[in-house]
Amino acid sequence: MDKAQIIETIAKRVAKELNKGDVVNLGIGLPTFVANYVDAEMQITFQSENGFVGLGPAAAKGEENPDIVNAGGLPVTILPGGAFFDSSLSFTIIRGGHVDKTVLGALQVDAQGNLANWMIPGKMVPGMGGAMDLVVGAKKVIVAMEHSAKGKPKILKKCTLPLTAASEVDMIITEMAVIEVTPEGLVLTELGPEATVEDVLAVTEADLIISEALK
Amino acid sequence: MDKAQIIETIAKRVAKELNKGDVVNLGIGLPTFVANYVDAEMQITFQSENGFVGLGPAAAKGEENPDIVNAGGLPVTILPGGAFFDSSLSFTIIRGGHVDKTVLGALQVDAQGNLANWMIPGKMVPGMGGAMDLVVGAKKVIVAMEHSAKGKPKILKKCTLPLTAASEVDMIITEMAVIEVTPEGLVLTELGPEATVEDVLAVTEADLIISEALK
Amino acid sequence: MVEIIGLQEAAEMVSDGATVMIGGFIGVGGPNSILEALIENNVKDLTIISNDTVTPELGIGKLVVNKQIKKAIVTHIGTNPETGRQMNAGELEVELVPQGTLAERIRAGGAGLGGVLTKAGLKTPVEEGKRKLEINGQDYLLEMPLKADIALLKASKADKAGNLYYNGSTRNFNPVMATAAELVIAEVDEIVEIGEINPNDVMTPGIFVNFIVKGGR
Amino acid sequence: MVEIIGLQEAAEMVSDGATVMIGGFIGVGGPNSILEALIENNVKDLTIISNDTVTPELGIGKLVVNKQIKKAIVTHIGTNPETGRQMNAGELEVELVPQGTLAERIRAGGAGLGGVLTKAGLKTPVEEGKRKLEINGQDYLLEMPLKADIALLKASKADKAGNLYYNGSTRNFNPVMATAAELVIAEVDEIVEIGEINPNDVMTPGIFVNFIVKGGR
Repeated sequence: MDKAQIIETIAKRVAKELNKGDVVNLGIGLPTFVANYVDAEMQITFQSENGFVGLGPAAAKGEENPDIVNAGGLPVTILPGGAFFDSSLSFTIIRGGHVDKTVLGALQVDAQGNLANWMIPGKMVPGMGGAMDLVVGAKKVIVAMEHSAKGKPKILKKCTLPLTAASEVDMIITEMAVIEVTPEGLVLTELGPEATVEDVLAVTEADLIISEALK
Repeated sequence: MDKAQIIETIAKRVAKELNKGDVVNLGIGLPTFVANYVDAEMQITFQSENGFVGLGPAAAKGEENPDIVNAGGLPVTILPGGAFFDSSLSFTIIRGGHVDKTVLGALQVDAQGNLANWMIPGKMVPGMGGAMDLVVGAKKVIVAMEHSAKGKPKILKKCTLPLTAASEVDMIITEMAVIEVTPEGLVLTELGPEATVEDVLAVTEADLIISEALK
Repeated sequence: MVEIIGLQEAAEMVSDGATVMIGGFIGVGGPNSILEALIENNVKDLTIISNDTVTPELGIGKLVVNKQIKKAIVTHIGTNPETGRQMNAGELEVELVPQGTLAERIRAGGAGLGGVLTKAGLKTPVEEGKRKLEINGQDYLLEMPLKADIALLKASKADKAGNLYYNGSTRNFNPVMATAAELVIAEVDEIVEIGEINPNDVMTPGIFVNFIVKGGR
Repeated sequence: MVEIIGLQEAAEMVSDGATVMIGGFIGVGGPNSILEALIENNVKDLTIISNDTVTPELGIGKLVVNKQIKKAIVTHIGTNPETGRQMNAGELEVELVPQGTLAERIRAGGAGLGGVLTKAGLKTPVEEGKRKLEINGQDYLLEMPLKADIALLKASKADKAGNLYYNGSTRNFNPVMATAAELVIAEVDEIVEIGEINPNDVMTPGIFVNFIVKGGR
């Protein structure tokens, strides 16, 4: 799969996890594409942590409103029925459990559902932005990412990078696999369109329980 | 003095304590009358803890708006430049030190600046409403009350009723006296129009330091 | 995904023994039509969280008179003598909370915070049985978050997405309560189309609201 | 009692070494004209409290490039590589704070609360050196209130009483910052007469605002 196919595969599969009426926060980057695969009758409300619900598509060229941007600072739109608010209410929504699903990328995720996605000490320290609040507060945390980084596993026995939060990840969706985080460990429940169980095991450091359906 | 004269005397004297541009919260009852003695050029902003700044006079008969009431539930008006908000912001203003002066009644006040004004155990328990937040949060706390209750002192060595707050009162204004709360104790700084030092001492249980100006 | 329902339907969502947040300040901004329906239903043993118990003739006050309330978590009961009478007679438990603390406890419940650190109530009966923390040399009371099974709110206007708008001093506790209950029902004076409330001016986003009822103003 | 002043006058109120809260989210809703004037003034050693350090070409980002900032308390520096470079070189101290925690710490500063109790940051580098509290069997971090000498805000509209109104997503940190600084200056796109902002729709009451500046949009 090329990059575009990987993104499409992951985003489409994440979209299936959303239920009618959900309030959803999509992280910057790959997770943003999930919105492309959600149809209107699902009545999903996207939350933008810089201060609104009802996040719509990117603004059309020439129709950008400099006062309406997403959490990445890009010009977007607000859908009918949406509402603007300040950072305090935005994180009341996020931390208070009013977001049904948050979808984020990861540098590493591990068998305990630990997530690392905000710094590589000495190399890259962008900061956590709203990620720590989102991961702690959202009812369901979905990590959406490429399965490995140039063949190097990102799904580990134990994260080695500083954590974003401990034991908060519920599900990992990659182009190769859908993995659920359970008290017994990581359970491989689905395979990507071109992947076999062996392919997945080869680029996953953490132990995987193979679900009955895949046996 | 009859009741009306007592109220007028106290309210007028409290009004003199307000500085240009102050944000002021007036308690229910006697303190409410202070507004009558403040002229517009003082640019005083009155805060109403149920949710607005710019509290104006009582609504005229027939012009009551059921959606605009003061903290006593009575129909009032909002002045130009005022703003409505919720209880959370209202008490951010109050607790956060954004009210310059709060004026409240008291059942008892003592030499340490302790205030009791919300309950008489077993007899009367109206509740504290916003008083505990106001007294803790306002920059200056002025107790405005009749000097004694039917001759029984209300300004005591030590409050016997449950406190509203400890050591928060800055000034006591009655029809007989103006008293400042200082680390050295209560200082009698002014006399009411018909009172002598001896009159005040006769109905005050707490020790009073008589200011130089009155000697 | 908000739904418009009737008063009786709304009232039926409140079960015996439920913990109910009720907006309003001495009845202003209170869901008084829903409360009338609750009186008809005669639901019992409620724990209510509200600013006050209004007057004996209105809203929460009538619930008190009708003995439907087991416990009241409020800031003030002075406007309803019946509340004081039942409290003194041991028929009704009353927890008195400073008004700013009540707002923050509800907000903490809705915002996922572990508690509230305030000076209000220090060295008063309010501090009894509570943890105190010294922070930078100053004492603070630790007050616990409040949540409810159901919040009964009143708004001036709702659009069909459930976005709420409050006029004047009716706002009071309604917006914080909208964040802190499992189920949120708003009685409104007016229901308008989506778009008629400017998204800048929405005071409670519709994501917090489950049901809207046209009230009786 | 709000006063309308010029950009340069506003900039002169920021002294060397001041702690400054600055509204905006990657520059949107940021007081970018006042920040330009600060760059001209070349005020030094600022501690800034803000969501982020924008981009090297705009607002706070330019202050970073111009080395006017000693310490930045922010949630994110990824949009401005110069911030990361100065941090790694030891030229600029950066305290990274989860975004919701930053909003609450500022709010606590403005609301007279002793601190914030949150789960965000538990078991991460954010918890280092901080008190943890167990409340009802769950751990929370105690995060300290933030206050500032001066807050530089951006609003879409101000009336002459200083009441502020924010369009779209420009609101972000501006309203909480308005409550937490000794001196509050708002840059605005438009100054209108009193009454032109409905008192229901005021987002920051004028009592919080000391000065208004007509900005450069």
